[in-house]
Amino acid sequence: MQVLYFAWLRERIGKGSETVDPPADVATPAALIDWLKSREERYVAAFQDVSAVKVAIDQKQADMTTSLAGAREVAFFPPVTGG
Amino acid sequence: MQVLYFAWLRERIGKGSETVDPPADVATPAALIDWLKSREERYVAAFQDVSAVKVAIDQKQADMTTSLAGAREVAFFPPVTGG
Amino acid sequence: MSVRVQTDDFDINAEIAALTNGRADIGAVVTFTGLVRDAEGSVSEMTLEHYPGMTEAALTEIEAEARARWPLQGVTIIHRVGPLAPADQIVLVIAASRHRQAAFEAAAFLMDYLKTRAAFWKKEASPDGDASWVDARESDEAAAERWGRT
Amino acid sequence: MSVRVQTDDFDINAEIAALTNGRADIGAVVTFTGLVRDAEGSVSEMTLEHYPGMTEAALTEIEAEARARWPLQGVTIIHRVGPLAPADQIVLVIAASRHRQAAFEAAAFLMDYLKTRAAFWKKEASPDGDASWVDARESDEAAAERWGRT
Repeated sequence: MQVLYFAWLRERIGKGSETVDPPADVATPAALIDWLKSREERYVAAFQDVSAVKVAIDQKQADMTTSLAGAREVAFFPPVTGG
Repeated sequence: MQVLYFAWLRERIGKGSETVDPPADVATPAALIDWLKSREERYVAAFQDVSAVKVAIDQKQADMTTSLAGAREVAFFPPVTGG
Repeated sequence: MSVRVQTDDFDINAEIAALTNGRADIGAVVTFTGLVRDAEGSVSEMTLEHYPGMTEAALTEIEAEARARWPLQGVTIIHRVGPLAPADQIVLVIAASRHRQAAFEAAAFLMDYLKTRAAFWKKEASPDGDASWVDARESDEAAAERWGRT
Repeated sequence: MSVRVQTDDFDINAEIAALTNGRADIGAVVTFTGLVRDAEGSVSEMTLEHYPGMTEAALTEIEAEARARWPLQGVTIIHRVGPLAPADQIVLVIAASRHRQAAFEAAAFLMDYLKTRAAFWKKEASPDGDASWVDARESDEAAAERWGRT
């Protein structure tokens, strides 16, 4: 599974993307965040306030509780500020 | 007093402006129209439907009952259609 | 001069640049351009007549009214007169502000007021030689009234 | 292509011409241009980051939504990415329609949706070298919500 990070999430984690292989019980974006935080300190810092983090699954806006079944690309990012 | 006509009023009357010297009892645009109509047939045709005619006195939007006292320029025209 | 009545065409890029050039306090620029429409092939030429002096005064008043209602860094109103062909530009309104809502609202307001308060009249000539004055639209009056009395 | 994400600047005249050229069924063109604002001299550079692929998809979806809501003859959305300086153009939205109300509403709608639905992020660098990500504004969310759920 490809995981992407944008804006200050990318900067705090120190990379824009990575390929991960979480265990089968990581079934939602919320669970994926918990699993990432359990692995390294920088994820704890990046995902400190999850209420400020948005998620997209295969480039579609999703929720933290959306199923990750079949997902190839999961992206985490702050609220958008374009325009 | 200078009287101006625009758009189809100008065309029906056959001129864009004229200098007139109405009697003292012509005190409003409505009275001015009646006086013009009494003089020539083409004004009757032009001012057939006064509800479709707007008036400005000295380049300020006015009403048919506004006083003409001191007026130098009175303009009659249909509803505006610019833009 | 931010209010102009002219026979010449206008250049939108140049007009925007004249408002914004060198200024970093503008975040939003909204332009409205009105074009001569001929959807049915029934218009060969349009002629714009106006009331010289009174139109400029009305546009200046409309601009002042917009500046009183919204925080605007710049306003431009250009209206053409004389003969025009289908697809030609008739009118340009530009509103520049810090934020987009003020710029959008001011531009819409300027057009609504211009449509009902500025002394311009359109005459359309058809390919067969007929010519007729365009009727005022009640919807324009209603659009202007939504901004409240002044 | 009516939806573009690019590092290059855009030319408003050329973009309007691309929509309207040779067409006489368009009566109203509204453009919105967003500029890098630096009212207090605190921004030396702005950088726009985006989510390639997802941004284009979102903009295409926003365009389709606008076309479903209003009778539009043309829509253009251009958003720049990469480093920008104060007063630089960031975003351009154009809506062309027969009448002005549809063009104004569609352009405002496009911007409100773009501000809240398209994956762009702004980072501002100050002259002293500090850099910070711009916070999302609640007023943008409120502006998008006034158009109702989709």
